[in-house]
Amino acid sequence: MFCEKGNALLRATGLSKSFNGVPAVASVDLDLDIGESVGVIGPNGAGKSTLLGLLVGSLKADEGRLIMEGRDLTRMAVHRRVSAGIARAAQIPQTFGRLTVAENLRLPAVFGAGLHGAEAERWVEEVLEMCGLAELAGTDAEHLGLLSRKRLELAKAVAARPKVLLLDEVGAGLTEPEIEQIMELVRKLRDGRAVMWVEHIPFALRGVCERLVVMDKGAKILDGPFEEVWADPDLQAIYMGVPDDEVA
Amino acid sequence: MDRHMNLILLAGGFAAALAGAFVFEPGMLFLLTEVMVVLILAQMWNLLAGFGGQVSLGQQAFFGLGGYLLFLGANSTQIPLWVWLGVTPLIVGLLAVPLGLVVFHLKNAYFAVGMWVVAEILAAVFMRFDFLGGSAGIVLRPGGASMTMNPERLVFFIAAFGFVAIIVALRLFLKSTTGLALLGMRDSPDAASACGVDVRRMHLMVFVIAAMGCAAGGSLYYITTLYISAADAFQMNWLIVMMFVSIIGGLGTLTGPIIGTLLFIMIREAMTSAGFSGGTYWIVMGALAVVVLLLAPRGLWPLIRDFHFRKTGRVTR
Amino acid sequence: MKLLEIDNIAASYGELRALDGLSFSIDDHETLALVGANGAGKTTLLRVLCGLMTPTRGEIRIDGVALAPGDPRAAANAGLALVPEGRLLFDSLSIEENLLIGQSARTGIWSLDAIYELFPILRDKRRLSPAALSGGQQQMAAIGRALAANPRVLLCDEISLGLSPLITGEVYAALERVQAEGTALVVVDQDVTRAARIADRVACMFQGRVTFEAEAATANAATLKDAYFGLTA
Amino acid sequence: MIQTTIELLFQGITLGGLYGVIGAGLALTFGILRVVNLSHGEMITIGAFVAVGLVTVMPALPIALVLVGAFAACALIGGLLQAAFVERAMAFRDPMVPMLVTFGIAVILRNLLVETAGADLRGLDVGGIAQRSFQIGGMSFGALPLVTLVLAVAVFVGLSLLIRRTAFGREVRALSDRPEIAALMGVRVKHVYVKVAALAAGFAALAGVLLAMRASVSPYSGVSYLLVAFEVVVLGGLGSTRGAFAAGVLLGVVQIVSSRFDSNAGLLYVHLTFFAILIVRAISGRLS
Repeated sequence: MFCEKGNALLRATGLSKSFNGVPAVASVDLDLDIGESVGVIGPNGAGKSTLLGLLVGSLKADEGRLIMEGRDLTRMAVHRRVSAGIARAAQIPQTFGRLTVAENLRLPAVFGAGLHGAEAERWVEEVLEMCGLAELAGTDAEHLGLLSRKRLELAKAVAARPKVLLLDEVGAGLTEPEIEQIMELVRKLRDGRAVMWVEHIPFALRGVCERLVVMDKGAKILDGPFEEVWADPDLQAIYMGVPDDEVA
Repeated sequence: MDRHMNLILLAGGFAAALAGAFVFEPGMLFLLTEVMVVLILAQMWNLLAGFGGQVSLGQQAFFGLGGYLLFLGANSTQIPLWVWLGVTPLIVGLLAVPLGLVVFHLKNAYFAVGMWVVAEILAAVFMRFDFLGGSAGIVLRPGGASMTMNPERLVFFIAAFGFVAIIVALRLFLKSTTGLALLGMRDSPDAASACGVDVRRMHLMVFVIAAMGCAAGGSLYYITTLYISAADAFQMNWLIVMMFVSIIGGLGTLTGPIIGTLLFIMIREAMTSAGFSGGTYWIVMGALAVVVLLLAPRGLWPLIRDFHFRKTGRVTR
Repeated sequence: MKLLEIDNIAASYGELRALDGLSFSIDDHETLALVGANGAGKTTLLRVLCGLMTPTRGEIRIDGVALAPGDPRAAANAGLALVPEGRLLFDSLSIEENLLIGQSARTGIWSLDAIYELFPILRDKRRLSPAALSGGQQQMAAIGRALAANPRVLLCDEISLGLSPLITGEVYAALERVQAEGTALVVVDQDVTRAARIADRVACMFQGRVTFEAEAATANAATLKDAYFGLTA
Repeated sequence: MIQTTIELLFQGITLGGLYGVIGAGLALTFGILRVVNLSHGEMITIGAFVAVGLVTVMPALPIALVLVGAFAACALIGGLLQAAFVERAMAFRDPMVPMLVTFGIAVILRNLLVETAGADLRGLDVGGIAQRSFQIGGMSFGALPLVTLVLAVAVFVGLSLLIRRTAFGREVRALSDRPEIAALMGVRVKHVYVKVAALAAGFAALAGVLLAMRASVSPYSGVSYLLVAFEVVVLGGLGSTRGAFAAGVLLGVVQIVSSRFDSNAGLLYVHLTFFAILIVRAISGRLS
């Protein structure tokens, strides 16, 4: 895969964030391009959630810059980044319990994607269809089961028409067959946008992401084609520790 | 269907308000006007806390301000009382903008009690300065002359029709895309901003609307009493009423505060006619609020609705 | 008889399933290395064991006696003590007070003096706030605080997280001395190989279940890796 | 001129000590229980009324025993309310629920007081001490304010010793740091909460008795005192007893000085001072 280094869709340079003097993300560079799907893994405390927070805007970076299509997003608030084209699906579905599924999607369609009237209605229909929620359109979100709420959370992010779709452990808490369904859905969502999927179950990323980023202790350690990174001995070292024979 | 419902509500409200204004005795009109004012206040506190998620313990500030601005404006200018009645909420709304920008720096409980301090400051200011009435208060003398008419019929009509209009406006608003954003924020402000909603601006908007509504309530109430004093206008009881009826009826619903208000008035009238003191009445209301908070924190109306849902399988909103 | 039995435990955070019918047991004097990727449910299991979380089903038994679920005091009195991830010492208490507050549950060999003997540095710093200590010293204080309750099973969560290799070595050396006193251990560590070296058995968790269990001496690295990343399922 | 200033400062500091005491009680419940206890003001007035009642029934009762009686009565009420209602409200994830419950309790208590003791202003007559005063360098200092100050300092020192030197204080600090881990260590969380609530109510009662000696109180006075306590907590910073004392003194001095120049302003300048500091902090971003 060839990607022109000069004009990535989203470019983070030197992103850093500390909490009480303890660095959580230390000088991370990351490029994302349309059509790419990137998996991010890393052990506890690697800084994955913090990195996501910095991209979404719920956290303010201490240092570094975030540029999207030539616009500087570094100081932009969450809601404005959504309009600029960055949306996230959260780990614990943040759906609006007392709104119907369709109303849940109208919000990002109107306020995120900036659509109006019939155009917004059509787009909501389309997203409902795409995410397999069409039959639940009129149900209040609080009456949905977990898998449907996970789908709705994804659908809400998609309904904002993001160019960069960030997925935060959307497979967490699901059974394996359910995760397969989510994988199927994410595969459909890759077209025309960049997808970045943070997950602690690497098998879910396999078969969806062609690129893999490994983080540890706040830094980006590995970044490259999925299978290459997956076979890298460093990956095993980060997760499993250094085997006895190599210490000796 | 919905549009028809709103038209029916408006027409029915107009007719009922008009009929009521002609039919009832002045004493009854006074009570009914108070009911309407409480309904408006409760709906405003509900808008702020139930939909906007901002619990304020200082809404009596806007109520008192509404009353005082009306008296001061009408007494000292030649602008007709009824015009000034319409202008007062607008002025209070304008004042609420900078105030909101300051108090929004306070979060949750700090915001709640910070607003209370604002109300106390206003009470002390109006009590302190004689040109604002001082501790003696102000008598309503539009244009410097005594009231020539008995205002209660017109005030009742305005309050009753105004309340219906507010309900219809809120129904329309909640159907709009901005209203949808507010309903979303009711469940999760974070998720709303993740959908692109400017939560801070929405908060400010709701804060200003609630301030205007409370001011209108204050204006209407004090026209019927013809006299205003700081000790009465800025007193805590106004807040307690709007808060208790919202909590007891059901926060975050349009029907809840109406049910709460009806309970409030019925219990009060029943207890008064049975000879109980005002203090006993407040003890009962306080106990009711505590029990509802602990056992059904969403309030009575959602409880009734869920029960109805379970029985019939139909959702009433 | 087994010292600690965990029988078909399930637990969830709201709707998120964290433990999904998990069973295993530990003998007296035994050390178990509990491994698994992020989110596999290790921390949740430890929280359930020491009563910070109530399981939705299943039973925990100590010496065959069922433990009241979701009751931290009962767990402490029955002999379960936790060294939590991130140490979580009380910053408003001095080091010595941190140790003293751990003492309420049971009596036994781990007196204040015994703990100071295990970690002499803590005696020097006993008047200081935990904030004034290095990460390694804080970890020692956290272990000391848990030992003060004289547990039968010491539960250690992410024991080497954020520590240098040298300090990690010291911490593990101390754990070996705890082993020698007859206390059973459950050790959760990012560094699987490090934890396995101290353990009698290794159990690997994936998606809220134990998917692989073996004697530590015979555990095959490749099989373990597959279990760890969920590739055996 | 200087003498007047010193006299004013002295009065301000003695009143401020009391403000500090009621603030410390509120800070205690907020810091440990994480509940903004809006019935704190009622504990102040109930304390005062218990004292009035005691003195009426037993006029010869020494002031120390009056204080003990008021403390005990309010500690009992505060502990019971915590165990019966607030504890339940704390189970809700929304922190507004316990706050609103304590507000409801405040309304109930206030009106119970009105029903049992009447709505009138009451003063506490403790005999000669209120009039006694002594002269230093041409300046006059009241004995009562001095007793007040000594008592306020004693409360602060006692509280500080209790929190820093005792096993109970150790549990309280642990609970305030990390409630979950404290529970793991065998701390009986709910017991400690009840004791803390009782202690805070007791302090409020002490302050109430002393406030009733200075000026009259009515069942409705609790609201103003609650706001003062809240201002002390916000200005002094959470969990800082020294901060509470300093903020109390600041507001006390403002109150005394302002009433000297503007006798019918009530608490206006106290509230304005608070609000002004708040705005400055908000703008400089120190509150978030």
